[in-house]
Amino acid sequence: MTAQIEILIIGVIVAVACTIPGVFLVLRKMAMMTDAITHTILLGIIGVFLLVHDLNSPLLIVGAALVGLLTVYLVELVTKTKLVSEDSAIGIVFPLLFSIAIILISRYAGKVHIDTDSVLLGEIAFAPFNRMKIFGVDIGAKAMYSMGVILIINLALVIIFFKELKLSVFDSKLAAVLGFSPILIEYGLMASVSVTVVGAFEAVGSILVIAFMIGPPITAYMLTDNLKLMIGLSAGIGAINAILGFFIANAYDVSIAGSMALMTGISFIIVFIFAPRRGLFTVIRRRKNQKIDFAKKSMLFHIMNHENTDRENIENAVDNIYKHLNWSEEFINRIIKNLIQEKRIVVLDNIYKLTDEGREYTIRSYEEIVESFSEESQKMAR
Amino acid sequence: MKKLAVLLISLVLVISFVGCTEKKEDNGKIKVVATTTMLADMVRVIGGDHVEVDGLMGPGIDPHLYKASAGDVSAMQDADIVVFNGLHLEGKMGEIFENLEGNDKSVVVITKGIEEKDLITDESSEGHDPHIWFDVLQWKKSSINLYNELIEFAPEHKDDFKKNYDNYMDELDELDSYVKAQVEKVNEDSRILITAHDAFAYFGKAYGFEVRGLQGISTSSEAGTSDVKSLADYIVEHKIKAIFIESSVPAKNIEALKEAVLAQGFNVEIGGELYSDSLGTKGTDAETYLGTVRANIDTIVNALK
Amino acid sequence: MNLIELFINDYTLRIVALGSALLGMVSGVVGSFAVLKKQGLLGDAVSHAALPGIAIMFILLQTKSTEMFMLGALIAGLLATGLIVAIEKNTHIKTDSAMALVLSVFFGFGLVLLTYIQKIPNANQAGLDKFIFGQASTLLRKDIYTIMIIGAVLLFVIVLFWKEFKLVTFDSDYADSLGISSKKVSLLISSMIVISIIIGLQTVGVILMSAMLVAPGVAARQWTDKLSVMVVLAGIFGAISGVVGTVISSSIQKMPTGPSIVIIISLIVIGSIIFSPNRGLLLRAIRERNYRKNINEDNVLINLYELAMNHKDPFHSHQIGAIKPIKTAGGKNTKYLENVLLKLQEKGFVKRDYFDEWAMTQEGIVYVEKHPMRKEMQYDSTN
Amino acid sequence: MTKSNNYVVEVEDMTVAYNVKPVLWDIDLKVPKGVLMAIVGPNGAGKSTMLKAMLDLIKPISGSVLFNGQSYYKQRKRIGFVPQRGSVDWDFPTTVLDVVLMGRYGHVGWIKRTTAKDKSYAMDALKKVSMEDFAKRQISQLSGGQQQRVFIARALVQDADIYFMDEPFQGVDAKTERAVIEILKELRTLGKTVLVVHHDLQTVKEYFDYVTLLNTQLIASGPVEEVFTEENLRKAYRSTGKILKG
Repeated sequence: MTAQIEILIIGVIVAVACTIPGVFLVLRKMAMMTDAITHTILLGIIGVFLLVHDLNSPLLIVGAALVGLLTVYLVELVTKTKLVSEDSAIGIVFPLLFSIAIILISRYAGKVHIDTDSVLLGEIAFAPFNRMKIFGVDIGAKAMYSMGVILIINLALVIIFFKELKLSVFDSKLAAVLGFSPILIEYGLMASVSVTVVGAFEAVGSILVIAFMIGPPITAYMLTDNLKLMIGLSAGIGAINAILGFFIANAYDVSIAGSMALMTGISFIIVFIFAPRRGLFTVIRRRKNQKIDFAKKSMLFHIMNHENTDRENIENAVDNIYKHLNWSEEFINRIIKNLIQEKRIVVLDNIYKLTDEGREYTIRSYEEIVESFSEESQKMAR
Repeated sequence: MKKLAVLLISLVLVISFVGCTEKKEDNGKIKVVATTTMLADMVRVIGGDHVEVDGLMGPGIDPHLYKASAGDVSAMQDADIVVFNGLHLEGKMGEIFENLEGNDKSVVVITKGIEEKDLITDESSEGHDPHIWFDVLQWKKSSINLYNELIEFAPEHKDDFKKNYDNYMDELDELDSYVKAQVEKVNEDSRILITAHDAFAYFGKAYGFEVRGLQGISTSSEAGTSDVKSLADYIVEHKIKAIFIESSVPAKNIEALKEAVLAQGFNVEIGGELYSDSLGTKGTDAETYLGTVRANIDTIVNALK
Repeated sequence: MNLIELFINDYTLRIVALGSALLGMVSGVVGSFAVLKKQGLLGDAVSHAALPGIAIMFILLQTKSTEMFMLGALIAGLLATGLIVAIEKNTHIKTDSAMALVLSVFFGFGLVLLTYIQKIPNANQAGLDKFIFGQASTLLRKDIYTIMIIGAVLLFVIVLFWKEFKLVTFDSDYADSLGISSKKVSLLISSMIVISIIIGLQTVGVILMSAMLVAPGVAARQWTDKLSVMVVLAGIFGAISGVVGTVISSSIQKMPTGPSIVIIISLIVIGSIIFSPNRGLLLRAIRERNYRKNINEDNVLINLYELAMNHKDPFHSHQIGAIKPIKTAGGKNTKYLENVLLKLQEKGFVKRDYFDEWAMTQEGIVYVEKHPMRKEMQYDSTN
Repeated sequence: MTKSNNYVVEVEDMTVAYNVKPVLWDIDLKVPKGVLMAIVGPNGAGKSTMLKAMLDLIKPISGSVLFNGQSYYKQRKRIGFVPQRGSVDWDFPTTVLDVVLMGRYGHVGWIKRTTAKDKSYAMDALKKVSMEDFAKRQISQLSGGQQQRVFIARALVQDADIYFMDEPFQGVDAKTERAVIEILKELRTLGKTVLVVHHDLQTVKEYFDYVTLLNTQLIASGPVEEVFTEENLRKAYRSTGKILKG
């Protein structure tokens, strides 16, 4: 296996492993927690280093993950007072922890070359050279295994606790009532985030982890509201970003992880513009079409409403109808021409009448509308 | 969804083709990857025509802040020999390189074999200062690591390597005496080197300079007001003529120091820019290790004498 | 006395303390709006997003120039902020996610550019990604002038548009209905936040700036309920932490200035959260204890009855938040109240319904109507 | 077409959609001067959306809104607005008086400060809602009903002719509800027009003289006794296509 292919595999594994907790972070509005953690793990690293005096100790990584959790705990603690909003809490906790780390380095490790980037590899380009050996037999890059394990754990957690996680995302109160401790789920999630961030930091480096964690989920969020689908889509998008990013990096001989992050941005923008339901294009095009479509439907509703009533010959009369819809004559003629062409209405004794097909269509459209807004209101309530 | 994927992929393919670079051919030379510019230079000198050197870090790149590009992967993969500094200069990267030994690659840790007593150690954390290259004799001693590896890897070129190596040794001796001679021009009391970050400790130890830096080695460390103040006091007290900026550290730190000194009614010059973590760029005198050390000592001596 | 001497003798202390104080003041004031608009994390986001701006400037100019780099950083920062707002406005994606995406993608792009620059021969790009990031201890006289001038402009704009800033931050829909465009005003506020962040990056560095944007505002919020006082207090807290942090840094060897300022402002925040009157945790705890002492099953029951009678229906149910058995403002402890209600439910006097609301039972009504306290307790429903 | 003079608000052919979903469908609404009108309909019927679209806070897909025959921008100073109480952060550091003063901002204009006169307007408005004792209070210390009164007072100082109120009775105590409705009735006697998004069907007849029934489409609009019929209500609150046939 060449290094290139291994990088691709690692990239895909990291991307998929990151998106799983990422989906829940996005839905729980805690995306910036990852940013905080990427900073504060320095404290874990320096703290453990001052105890073990060994820059190569695996304990440094344990320290990093623990401080990740500590960060979450402190942010929660501050937020829980209800005196400080969550974003402000993050904005207070992470500079504090990071500052303590800098003070420790400046005071006690001034002559050592220590920072997060140097302790965690942070460079996917070299990940394939970090070999995993069992009894002297080379079985592939270490990152494939470490991130593979994290991926499997994340996957397992999501599958096992899917119901609980879903509830905690959409209705933490209900989750509590039903006996799922939101705190336990919270910390379970955050432990997974913390371990994934540190693990992925090893592989792709610095704050690009954030792109891997948050990018694909919000891109998927533009495409679907279904949680399961969202997880699946994010994983797919993450993998595509990693692969395409890798090729771009190769083509231009630039940073691989950087290109993957850039690709994350590009794929988001493409979806942002072209997404089938929520994309910018669709929205703009729909706005245009909607006006005519809505006009047609309102015309049909109007005709149907007054069909076979005693006011029919006033409301639905060919000469009169524009008065009752308050549209310009020109516009109304266009709509009526359209509707007649589509065989939805006919003129009978100078009165517009629905065809059978037209009537069926009208009822169906109305039901659709009613259904769609009740869906919408349910979503809002959520 | 499918449309999107097709669109994305075609977009990237187009981009990739536009930017495609040609692959280097195999020309039978020994492929060596070196991390820093100093090491690349050493390999070039000793290996001569038999090696093809790929320096991961270009000129002017701070090893602490180096970011790999996609091309570095193939360089690493194709490499026969990997040369790096060690003592955690390359961070985690070094650790990985060390483990490459035996995977059809040879690995040279240039600082290997330097005795503990010659290393500069941080008392509180027991870590070592990796900026070994400013002590010319240590550098000379270290080169043996590369030389041994080269002759082991390609015994057929042993004679050429030996010639190059011996030449290099002579040049380094000459350089050492040049530095020492230059240092003599500076008053013994004035042999004080003040820079932005602590990269010159080995230089100081070897050539009798008192070395002071504003900030620790780690890029994460930060200076305090008292550090600026005490360093300023020190400059005034010892009537130091000049302080130096470094190629890879923002000049602001030294400017602040100068201002602090000026406020005490003493004027300290900014003596020029020193090369700290990398050699100079192509086309300058400091393109090679020899040139860089010369340039540094000239700058220092000119400013301080 | 000693301190004054210290200031007179120590130029660095003077400059750094002055610079940090000024910057603390400006970012405290501007940051108050960031806190209220929940844009507190913009500091860190902009500092990362600035990288491609710097890199592009370098590619264009091929030389290191602090001023041009700051311009590049500013443009990239504004662009990033604009994108964050655009994503938030046009999709259902929340600010935090938009921020995380934009900051990491921008940074990734910056990294791509950096590795591209590494390939340019003869380009001395060393330390490019740290180049514009200053340290508090190395503040220069000219930095102070920069902070003063830009700070004065920012403060002037805030005073000028005070009314609009307040209204838009509080109630943007209403502002629009009055013809005060919340879009324009928000854009102005965000731009000012970004400008102060960029100035801060160059003079004191990322972390200190991130903290200075949020912490003074948060601390000040605890002490006052007036926006004007909050903004002024935030400025004062920012300035105090700047001075105190610098003094500490200058009296202890190897004590980095920026981080020690961060620690001071964090202590101020913690102190404010615990000790401030009205909102503070300490007073809240004391009040809660008093509340528990005064609250009992009877007055909860009577209150629930009175509430229900407001609807002319003794069985009318209420949310727990509506139940206020004693009149002390703010002294509310829902959990405790819930326990009392649960006890009442065991006795069969009240009932929790499907919607999690509480209502009287027949027994409860009988109990209350016979209760001697009821006649005396006139419940004031406005409270 | 009808002459504008008779109506203070005229909505024509207004359609509003979020994404694919139409929220309001081809609304035609005319509001005569001096009425107290309730806008009722089931949840998600688009009541608040209609209010916001009329005030140009949401862009409709089609349709126009005229106030006294003129565009919203020309008539803005004559229009008062009470947003939903839940739409703002009540922990915002400001006092009751400050919030009420905000109602004067439209009159004061950009940059300029509010004057003592504005303040006395604000105090008068607070008196009207019996909140004068709370002028210096922080807004987070208010109960739901008190918050609502503050919002009403803020709209009162706008000194408008047409008032739009979004759910002013949502979650308030009975006393506030009575106080608010007294104020609304007083506004009506002063010849002002008030449109209120309302959700309590039981009180419509008691509080309002005009009513608009809404369920995505306009079901009916007019004097309460004419429009507030069981048949119309059934139309509005039943959500199947059958209602088309009445």
